[in-house]
Amino acid sequence: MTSSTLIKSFERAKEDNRAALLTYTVGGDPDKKTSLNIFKSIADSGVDIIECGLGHGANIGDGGAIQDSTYRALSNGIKTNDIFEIIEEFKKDYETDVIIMTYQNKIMAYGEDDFLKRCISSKVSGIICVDWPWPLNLDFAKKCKENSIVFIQLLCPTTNEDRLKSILNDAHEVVYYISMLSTTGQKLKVSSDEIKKRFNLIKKISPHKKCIIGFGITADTINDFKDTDACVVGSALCREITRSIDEELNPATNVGNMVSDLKQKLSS
Amino acid sequence: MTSSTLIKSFERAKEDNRAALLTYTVGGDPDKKTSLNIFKSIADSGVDIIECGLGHGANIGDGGAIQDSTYRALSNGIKTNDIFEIIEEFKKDYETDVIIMTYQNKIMAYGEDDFLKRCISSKVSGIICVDWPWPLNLDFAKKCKENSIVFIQLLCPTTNEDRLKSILNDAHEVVYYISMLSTTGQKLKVSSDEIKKRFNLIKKISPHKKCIIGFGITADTINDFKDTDACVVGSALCREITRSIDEELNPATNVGNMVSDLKQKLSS
Amino acid sequence: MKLEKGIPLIDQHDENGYWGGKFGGNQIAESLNYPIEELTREFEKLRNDETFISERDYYFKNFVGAPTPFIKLENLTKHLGGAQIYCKLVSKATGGAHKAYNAVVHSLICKRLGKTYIGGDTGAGYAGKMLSMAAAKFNLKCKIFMGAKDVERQSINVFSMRSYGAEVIPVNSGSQTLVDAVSECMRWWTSENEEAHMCVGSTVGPTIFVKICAWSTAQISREMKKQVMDEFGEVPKDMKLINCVGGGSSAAGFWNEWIDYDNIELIGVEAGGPEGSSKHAAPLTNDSRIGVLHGATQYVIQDDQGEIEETESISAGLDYPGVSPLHCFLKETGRARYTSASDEEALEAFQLVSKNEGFVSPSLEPSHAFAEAIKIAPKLSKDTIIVVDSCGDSAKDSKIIAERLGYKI
Amino acid sequence: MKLEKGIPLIDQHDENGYWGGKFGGNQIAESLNYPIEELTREFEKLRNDETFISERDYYFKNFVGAPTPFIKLENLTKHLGGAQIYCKLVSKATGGAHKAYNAVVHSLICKRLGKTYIGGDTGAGYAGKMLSMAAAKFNLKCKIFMGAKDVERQSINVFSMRSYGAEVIPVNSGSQTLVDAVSECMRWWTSENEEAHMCVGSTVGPTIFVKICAWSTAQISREMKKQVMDEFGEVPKDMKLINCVGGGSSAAGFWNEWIDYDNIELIGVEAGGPEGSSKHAAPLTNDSRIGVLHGATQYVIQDDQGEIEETESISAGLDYPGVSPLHCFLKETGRARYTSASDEEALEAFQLVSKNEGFVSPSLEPSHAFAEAIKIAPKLSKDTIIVVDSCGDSAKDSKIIAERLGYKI
Ligand SMILES: Cc1ncc(COP(=O)(O)O)c(C=O)c1O
Ligand SMILES: Cc1ncc(COP(=O)(O)O)c(C=O)c1O
Repeated sequence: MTSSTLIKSFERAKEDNRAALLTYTVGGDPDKKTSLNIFKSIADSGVDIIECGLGHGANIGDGGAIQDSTYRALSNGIKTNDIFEIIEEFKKDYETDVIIMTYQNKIMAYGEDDFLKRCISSKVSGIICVDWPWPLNLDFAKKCKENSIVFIQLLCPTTNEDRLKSILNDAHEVVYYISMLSTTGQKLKVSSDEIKKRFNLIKKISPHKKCIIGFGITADTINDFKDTDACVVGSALCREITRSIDEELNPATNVGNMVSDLKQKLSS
Repeated sequence: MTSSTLIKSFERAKEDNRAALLTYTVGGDPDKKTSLNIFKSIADSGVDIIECGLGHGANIGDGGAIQDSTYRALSNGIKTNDIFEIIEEFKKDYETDVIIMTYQNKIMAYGEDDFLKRCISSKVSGIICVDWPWPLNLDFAKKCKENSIVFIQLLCPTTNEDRLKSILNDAHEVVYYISMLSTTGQKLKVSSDEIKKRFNLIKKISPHKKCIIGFGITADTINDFKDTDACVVGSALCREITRSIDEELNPATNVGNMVSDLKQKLSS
Repeated sequence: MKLEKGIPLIDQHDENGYWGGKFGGNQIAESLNYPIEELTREFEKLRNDETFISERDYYFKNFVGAPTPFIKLENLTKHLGGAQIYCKLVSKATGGAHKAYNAVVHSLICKRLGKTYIGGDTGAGYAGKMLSMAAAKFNLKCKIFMGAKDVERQSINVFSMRSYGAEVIPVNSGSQTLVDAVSECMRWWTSENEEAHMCVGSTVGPTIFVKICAWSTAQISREMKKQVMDEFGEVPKDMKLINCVGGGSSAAGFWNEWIDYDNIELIGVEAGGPEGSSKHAAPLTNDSRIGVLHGATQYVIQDDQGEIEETESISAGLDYPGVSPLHCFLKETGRARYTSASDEEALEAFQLVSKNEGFVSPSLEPSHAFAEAIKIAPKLSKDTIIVVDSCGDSAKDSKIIAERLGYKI
Repeated sequence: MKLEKGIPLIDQHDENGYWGGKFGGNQIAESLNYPIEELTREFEKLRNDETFISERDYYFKNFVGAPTPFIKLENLTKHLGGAQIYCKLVSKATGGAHKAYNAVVHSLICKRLGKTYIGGDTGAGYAGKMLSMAAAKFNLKCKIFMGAKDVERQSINVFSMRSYGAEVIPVNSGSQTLVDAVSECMRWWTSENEEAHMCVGSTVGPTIFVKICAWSTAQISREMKKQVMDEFGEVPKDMKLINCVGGGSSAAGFWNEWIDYDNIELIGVEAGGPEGSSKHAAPLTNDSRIGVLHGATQYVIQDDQGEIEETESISAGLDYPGVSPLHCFLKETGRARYTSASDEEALEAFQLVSKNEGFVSPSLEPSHAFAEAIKIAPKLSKDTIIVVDSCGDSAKDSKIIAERLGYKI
């Protein structure tokens, strides 16, 4: 059961007395081979869980840095199958959990059942779908569960307490807390303390669910979140990929260095 | 009394068994000196009466050929005084009668009384004012008469019989019959016979008034009108001036030749 | 010179067609005497013909879109902090300006005359566009005369006219602008008046054209009177009606029903042109000399030779060297006050109004009227009602305004 | 899937916001859940609030200019020789199209929500222009998202928006057109929804936006129903209502009051694009696949990867890869029939209508609807009434049309 490995990744970090580190980069950016190398480099640099974006052009949640990555991948002809193949390849050599983050239309276009089948065969641990909110996603979430894939519900600062409780009640082992009202890659506009207050509320309601904190976290702030369950850095990495490509440097190496640095900050 | 010389010009032609020949050209076109030469050349070629246009930019009765002449004169800086000077110069050497054809605003701008004074001093025989219709023109016509200048009333195909009679009743010795509804310089769109029918009606009402026929007459049709009182050729001459200037020929000579030809056609 | 009460302004001329014995008239070629008499006779019949009136009203309502809104400019009033500013949104009439009233009426008259062909002049293209629209609707052949320069710079309007089936004739004489287009249109009518009817685009030209045009635009004040009563319950004691004046058709229509109310001030705003320039299109403000233009006596911008002088204004619609005999008359009798606004003031007024009001985006012509309102409003009390006729929509001027304000278009 | 009688179309969705259990919904990021719930609650209150309704009606009348004319196209009817052709001249609404209804309602809602900032998307610029106008009027800060390509080719509209004080944000992602502008606008709202309100420019987006927009444009059929009764004395037995469909807001409003009348045929015309091309903006006609776009389930022009495909239409307003859930629902229930017209057919229709009618000069969007009317009218009897919604004015398209027809502009 892949879902159990995902939980283990969190627990391993907890044992280290730190939050788990997640990275978000767009699968296939800029091409299949480089993307696989980036994942490997990230894994080698000590990440706990990899979030792999299955980019969508008409997304309504990505900030500029991730949009750039998405358009680069899409215009290089990357298809959904390519993403699965990258993950499949990656998982041949690595234990690191991979979560797919995507938009509903990508899943619909592939076919829900086919999508899940391919998740299993390529050893995807979980799915985040930005524009498939609770409770509309419950049928699909159930299917995920039946296939031992964690469907990760999203929560945010304006999710009121009733709704929070209901979502948590239906949620699988892992949830995702969007730290602020924004798209990805914007400056953190709420204080780390405020975020942790909400995080604690979630944990109070569901002590046994792992809660990933995302949006706006960079090397500057990551240390604030070391005593949470997990946090994601995304846009900063995507920007690094863009920079590396523009300056004809090796994105895998540079992203890897960045991840090492993040990991260290989180551990210190 | 200049007005009596004007009548004499008509009578001389009648004695020749032909209509009097009038030419219309724009005074000062293209400049003072050339314009004077053109008038002299026209007179030398046997014209009976010269109509001298005092051109107005915002005219509402001139066709394209005469407009071209007008704009040439105006843009060369020709002023009303220049026209009077040309006529004055001309009259030093020639007996040929000169009539001014103009628009009301030119007279207003000069001042009615000043205008008449200058007509007298430069020996102008008559005035045609295109946009000063009967009965609005009666006061001014009276002033003309008092100064022995013939104010020439205009008539046209749609002047109904009542109006025709009233106008003729008020008219001085000479009237002008606009042969068709049009601006100057258009093709004759009514038959010569029809024009002569109206001419005869006018003569029936006022046998002693001389009636000039104008608009649309060229070398091709002038012979049709030999048994009337008088006819005017204008646009054809203006066009010849334009052509001569464009081809750098002498307009005075060419216009003179044209007038000789017209005179011959009218006499044969 | 005296204004009579109880008699429509358009009827206060003498037997020769002169207002105040002096302005207007029919200084035309003899060839136009008959059609003008015919038109005068026909119009006198039609304006008393109930079927015709209800036909007119039907098309005013259904095509021109009467009544146009009468609204308070709350934001602008607050911003200026003085008189209350209202606006008659004539720009919502079909085609975006008041020119449609005259076009509809002339088309209806043309049909009554049994003619199937109509011609008209146009400067910026409004009058021509609306005449083409009306002509298409009423199945009339249509010819529009337009200065060659205007054809170039208003090419979009030329295309519109053509798409309505009109023939657009570029006029190459003189300054190649409106003044020449009107002249050429009159020349054309001189030739074609047996078959064709002519529409003059403003309250200018021979008397009957002044009358028909002002009679048509009078719809503006007729409907506004009701709106004023609805809003205030009575005629406000202190009211000022501000209108731009080019030819003067818009102002004549906006004021028509109010002329007998002595307490209502009528303010006409002419085009003052660029600051520092002297080529103003403001014959009334500048006390220019009286002359004859396009068949009528009026104040005309002219040189000492009686030649029309080129004028200069940012607003194509006001760029005309003459002005309606009606306004010459209203000026000399002291009934209306005339002033001018510069290009720069008009532009500023456009910006201030657009930003504050949104729904009201005046073209450059009424922006001149707004400029005057903006000038005087702050000094006036809250009890004063200013009504500006926003007689044109800025759409047609976007390019000019954008360029002037430094936007890249 | 079944249509209910006696229930407004906009209310025939299930608790999750799906019409027919399938189209629409709120496929949005969690961050938008709260503002959408808030807006849904507020709208349900406001639509039953008499003060709000009379406020809406006041602005519809005085600013949008309701009612717009309902007229018979006599010349076109005669020319085609079949069904009687009528036209609802919505193009006479403020700004020249139906987009003003939605803009006014959203601005009023924004104020009621106590928000002072409003943002919206725009393609050709109509929706953005009218939102900017309304925002200026109601004193709201305004931000308009527009594809960078559209900013370039519709620069005049960009200028207008700016002159109303709006901030225009060029969107550089993707195809740099409307689809990306909507995405970016939603992203912006995701960040700013605590302070700001969002207006979606058509009956697309999350359910509540579909509802508000269709509720706003319903004014069209509400006023038209009275006009139809005035004209015919009864609801005609055989009537066909033809409307172009881009997002679908115009058609939804034009049909709203007539949905329960089974004898009235509803015909939607999508953009068929250039003849011979396959990039049609016609998701309903082409039976494209169902997908999620901008938060709602609908027919979407997309490739097998779920990526939105570029569409191609001469009419900027119809150039959208999705279509309102309302129309997906009307199609699947069989209540409305959908077809398409090509660029060429629309152009021809534009010419035929302009030349015959004059007052009606449809923009390229309604020209698609006219194309269908022209196709079917000759085969129908005189007892059939065809009503075309002429929902846009050609002014905005002059340049495109002129170029296509070979005029030099
Ligand atoms: C919007 C607008 N206002 C005013 C005018 C000036 O004409 P008038 O003074 O006759 O109203 C024009 C002329 O084109 C115009 O288009
Ligand atoms: C005139 C006009 N008609 C139709 C449309 C298409 O939108 P909808 O289908 O939402 O009415 C637009 C969009 O901009 C438009 O401007």
